[in-house]
Amino acid sequence: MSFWQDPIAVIGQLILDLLHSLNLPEGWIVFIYTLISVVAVASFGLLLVIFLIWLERKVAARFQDRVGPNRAGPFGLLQTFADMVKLVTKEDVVPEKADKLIFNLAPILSLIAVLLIWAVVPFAPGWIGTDLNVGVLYIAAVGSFGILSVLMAGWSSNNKYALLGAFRAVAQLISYEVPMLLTMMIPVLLARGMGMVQMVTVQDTWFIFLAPAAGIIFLVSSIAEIGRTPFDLLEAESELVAGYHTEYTGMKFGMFFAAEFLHAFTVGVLFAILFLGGWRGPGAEEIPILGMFYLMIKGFLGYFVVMWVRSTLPRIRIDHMMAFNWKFLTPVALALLILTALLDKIFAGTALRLPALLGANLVVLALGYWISTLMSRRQAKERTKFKKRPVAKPA
Amino acid sequence: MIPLSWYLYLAAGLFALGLFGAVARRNAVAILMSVELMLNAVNINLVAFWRYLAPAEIGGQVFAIMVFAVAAAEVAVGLALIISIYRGRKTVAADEINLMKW
Amino acid sequence: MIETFGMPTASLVWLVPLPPLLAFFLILLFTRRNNALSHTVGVVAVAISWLLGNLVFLTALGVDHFGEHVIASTVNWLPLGEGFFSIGVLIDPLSAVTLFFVAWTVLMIFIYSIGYHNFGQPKGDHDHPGLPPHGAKDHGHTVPSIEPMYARFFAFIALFAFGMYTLVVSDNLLTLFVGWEIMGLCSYLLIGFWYAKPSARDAAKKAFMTTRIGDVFMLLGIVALYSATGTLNFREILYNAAVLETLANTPSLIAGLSLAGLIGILLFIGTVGKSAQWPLHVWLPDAMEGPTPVSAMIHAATMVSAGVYMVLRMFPLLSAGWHHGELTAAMTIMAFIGAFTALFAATIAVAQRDIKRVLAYSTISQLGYMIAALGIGAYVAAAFHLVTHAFFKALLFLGSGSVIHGVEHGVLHTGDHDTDPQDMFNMGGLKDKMPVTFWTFLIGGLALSGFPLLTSGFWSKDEILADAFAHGHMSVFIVLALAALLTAFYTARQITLTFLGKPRTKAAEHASENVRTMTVPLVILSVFAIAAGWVGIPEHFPAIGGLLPNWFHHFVGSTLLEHPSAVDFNIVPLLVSVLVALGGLGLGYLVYRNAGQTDPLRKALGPIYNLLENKYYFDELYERLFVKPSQAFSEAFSYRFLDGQVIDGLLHRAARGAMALGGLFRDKFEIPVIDGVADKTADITQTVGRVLRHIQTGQVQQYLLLVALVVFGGFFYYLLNILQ
Amino acid sequence: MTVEQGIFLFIGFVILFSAFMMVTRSNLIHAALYLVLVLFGVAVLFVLLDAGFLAVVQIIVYIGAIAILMIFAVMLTRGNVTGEAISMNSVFGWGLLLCSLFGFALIIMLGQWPGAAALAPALPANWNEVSELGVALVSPQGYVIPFEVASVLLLAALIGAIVVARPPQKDE
Repeated sequence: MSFWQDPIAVIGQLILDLLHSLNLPEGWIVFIYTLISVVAVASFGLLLVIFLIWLERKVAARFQDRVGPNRAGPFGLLQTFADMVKLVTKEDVVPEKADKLIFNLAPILSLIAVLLIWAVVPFAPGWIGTDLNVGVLYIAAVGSFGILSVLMAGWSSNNKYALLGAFRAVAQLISYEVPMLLTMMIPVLLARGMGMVQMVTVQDTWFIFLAPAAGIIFLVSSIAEIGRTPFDLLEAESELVAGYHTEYTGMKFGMFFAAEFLHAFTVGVLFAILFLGGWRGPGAEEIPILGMFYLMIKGFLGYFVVMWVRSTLPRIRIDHMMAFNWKFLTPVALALLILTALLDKIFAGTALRLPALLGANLVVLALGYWISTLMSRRQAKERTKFKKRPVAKPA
Repeated sequence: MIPLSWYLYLAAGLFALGLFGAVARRNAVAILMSVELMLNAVNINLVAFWRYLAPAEIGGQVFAIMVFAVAAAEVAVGLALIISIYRGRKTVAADEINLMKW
Repeated sequence: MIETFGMPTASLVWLVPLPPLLAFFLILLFTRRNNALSHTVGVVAVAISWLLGNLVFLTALGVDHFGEHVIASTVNWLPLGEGFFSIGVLIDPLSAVTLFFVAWTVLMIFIYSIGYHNFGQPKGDHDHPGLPPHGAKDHGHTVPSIEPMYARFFAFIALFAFGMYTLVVSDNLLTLFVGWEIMGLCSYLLIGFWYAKPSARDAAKKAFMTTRIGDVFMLLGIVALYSATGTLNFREILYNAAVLETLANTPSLIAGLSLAGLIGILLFIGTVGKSAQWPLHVWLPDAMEGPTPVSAMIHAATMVSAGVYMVLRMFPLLSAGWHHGELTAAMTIMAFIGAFTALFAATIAVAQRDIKRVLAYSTISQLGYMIAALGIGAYVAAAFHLVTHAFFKALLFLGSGSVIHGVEHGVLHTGDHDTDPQDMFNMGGLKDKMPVTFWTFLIGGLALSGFPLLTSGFWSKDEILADAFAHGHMSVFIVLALAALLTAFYTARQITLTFLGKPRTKAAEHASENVRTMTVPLVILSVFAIAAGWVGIPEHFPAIGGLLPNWFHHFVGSTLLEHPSAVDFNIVPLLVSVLVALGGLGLGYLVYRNAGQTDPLRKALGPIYNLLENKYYFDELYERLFVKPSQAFSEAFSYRFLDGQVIDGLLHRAARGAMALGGLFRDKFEIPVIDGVADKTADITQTVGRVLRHIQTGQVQQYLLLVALVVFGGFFYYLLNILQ
Repeated sequence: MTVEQGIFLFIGFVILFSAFMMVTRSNLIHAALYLVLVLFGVAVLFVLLDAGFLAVVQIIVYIGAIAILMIFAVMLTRGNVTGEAISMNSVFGWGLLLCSLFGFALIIMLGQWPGAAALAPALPANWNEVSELGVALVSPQGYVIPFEVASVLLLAALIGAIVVARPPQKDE
């Protein structure tokens, strides 16, 4: 195993040797080693953000027929560093009546919530912060810190726009967590376990082929979870100024900002792990760094879809958004979960598993779509039943 | 290694604090929170007893999960009641909600 | 373990009955407002059952010596004192072929029902739930209108299918009985589907009550069997020579029968009710009040087949003690009732005008055939006829429904509502109007009358006759041959009157062919009506015997412990069956070739024709014999004497006595003692309450504090004990 | 002192301190956030007790749902958000006395119990908590009936909460 094939393992061994040479008790070695790997993963995530922001600006610019950042550095690569410097040097404003402690804690918690997810991301064979046996559930759990941070930020700002934004955000996040969790359970079912490493190693066929509908629903509800267009109601400028982080300036705003970008990419990576086979690809088992490369490619694929949707669709109305979640995504996800459980059990180990699951997914999606159009048509019909309301006429 | 008693002492303290909150706080939401403290103390005990006395039987964890379910139900209904009361009486102070007396 | 696609087949068998049940609940609870969705749910459900059933059947075909290696699975159901009552599924050769034909006919009937109930047509102007649709005005024409309770029909018939599947796959008499009774309920619901028609209501009640008589005896039989053997599982009783031997040799206390004979007869009475054998046949012709798919369901695929299926299942028990010499008591009774019913119903069928009633009596007659065949021990032949009959009779019923539907179309078109669209004498010449219906009906009719060589009915009927002849049951042979002659005759009569010649009414002139959903099932069933016979051609048959192996005999015969041997070929029964089939058909055609609005037989037969037309006055006889006396008895004895005199008198006396006693108690005991105590108690309570109410502050936390204090008090006491 | 003991002592301190702050703060939002801290600490304890699944569920259910709901309720019943003049009721002195007695009594009793010094035995080999728990929850030999009853209870609570919290409908 040379350094160029698996640098992480080599470095890890080095650190372990170093710790052993210090004659520490075994418990402390494990503790420190885990701490170092967690810090490493977190730093990787934070560094990634810098690149992500640049990438997003470039891609968004292309969608809008512009060039994007192109002055600082080659291809504008250094633009983000310049922005960082600006953010750090800006005045740090804290509103007079704000709840100072919570106000300062919120952005940190927001960033932590995203970084925590990276602890269980399997980058390549053997490259993982910690392989929890409840990995998928863990992702859902740390998501609740994100919600908490939004609520803290909105409330502590002592600003009605921020508070309203936080309310909206929390309602949206909690609602969309339901279909997201349900569809995350489908790969869990298929993999027969919640561990992230196991999730990747069992994907001889990518789960997107076994559960395409679940993949789509997961991606859609994840977009809502990160609050991007068309679900960016939590920071609808025309209605709420800037939502829950209206009062934040400087690096605190930067933290929210970074958390959002990193979260968007995290969604892509999670999508890649749950549905696109994670780091798997030709030769990845032997040369872990290739696996890392594959994972990043797949993650960017998901991230690109998120950006694409963002650049294409307009914002939707809040009641539509809620109705879409509760009346379409959630029932369909539930049906999918039940159906997948049944079919996967029935056809386990047979050649029919793939076609049966694929077919069931498509059927459920089609049925769900059909029923929802029927419902909306009926609603439209009922709406036209009402008498016309009096309209103010010019005198 | 941590002896069992540490967990039990911690849970006892947490329970006493929760009980105090439930008895003494005025705000109804705060009372509910205190009840959650007590439930958590119980959960610590359940899981600790499972781990130390009967790790082969999963019963302790199952009981903890039942407690989760009960807590969720309790908070949902409790908060609904509090909001309903607030709507009617514009207060959530437990000692002002005293119509049910002689 | 037998497997299909890597799954244990037994789990597939468990799943077979479930989709229709689900469909029933889905339709009733959710989709009943939406007709298209409802029938989609229903048809998809039975299609799944059909698929599963056929998968199971095909799997069974692939197993060597399937009779010994059956598909079976049991689960514990009712905990009894020691052990469990287990229920389960069992697919042996007999149930496999039954599953096969049930799956096909049921699916066809479902598809057919879509067209029959006028799906896609407008709503009728005066249609009312509980009445058949009257037609709707559409661009000035009257067109058929959709059934008002369309969705409900599919729900009921799906439940019906569930009952039948349950019955077929069960491995014990109890679940079989459950399926049996579900079908009883469904036939009640479906015969009375148009409940606003008094005749339909009466028919439903009649069917329910009549079959109930049989069911009570059957339940007695089941109980007797359980108490005798301690199990109801087929394989534990019927494939266990020791148990059968014991049952056959244990005398029962009734009429000198052995226990096996008694139980067999009791169970057979159930079949008499369900399969409409004489003397409990009266309900089946009246059941024609229901929609035609129901008739097909009841008469071909499911309910009456269920009766025969049950006796086929119980055949080892019925024949316990039979060593190919003397027939057992149960078998004798079956042979007698079956043969008699076969002839008796065939004679009635000759004089019926209603196209469906002819088929109804024909069904009774054919079931008599099967029962008689079983009675003389021709097990395989009976099963074979059950299968072929299911196909061609389903075909005939659906065909007759198609005819009626076509003529109704004519009735709507001409507006002449006095024409009865079911009366064959109002038809004629429909051959050109409804070609598909004609050809398929013709195939079904030929199969029913046993047209030689080609049709399935010939092979199965011939096998029964050959069996009767070979084993020397000459009386049965002659009666059945006569019945076959009559069968061919009335079939020819029916086809001639309906399809050949010239239209006798305006309505018949304007009849038209039906939609695809109705004709396609007919075509598919007619394929089976012909081809189903080819799997059972005797090996010693001249010329074509042995071209195809006699698969059916080997397959179904292996169900029994002792495989029945094929009978040797004999030319006499063959000649007889060819002769009666062709003769009956020819005669029928000749007589009815030029018939007008009246039956030419009426003149020829005179009073006998009246007798036949009125079904030997059986309904009237039952009315006199059972209904009227029981009414009179209830009126005179139960109501006037028992209720009015004895019970009321006793009650009045008792009441007066109680009043007197009550007065005494009130004055001497209640007022001074009880009231006094009660008042004192109330006073004390009030005083205590006045004191104690001070602790009810209305503040929930103070209560909590008190509770905690009490708990802590107990706790503290305990603590003191520890510390000491 | 091992790592585990260190973590335990730290977390135990956090839990008790936060619980104390929670029951004494008059600012309800702060109280709720301290509650979150307590709940998180308990989750960490679960991890120490090798009950990782419970820890994650604790975070999802308590922090993700219950605590958020509490904060919502506090904000919806506004007026008392930024602190009440009096956060304790009139009998809080009695409560304090009783609860401290209660706590001390518990601690004394635990001190008397010899079993409390037990150390954790090793977990069975090939221990898979999640699948053990899953099987126990749905097997008829395990806890399937309590599990189903709990699901019905949750459904009833859900419907009940909606019915209770709905604003009264006009003219229906």
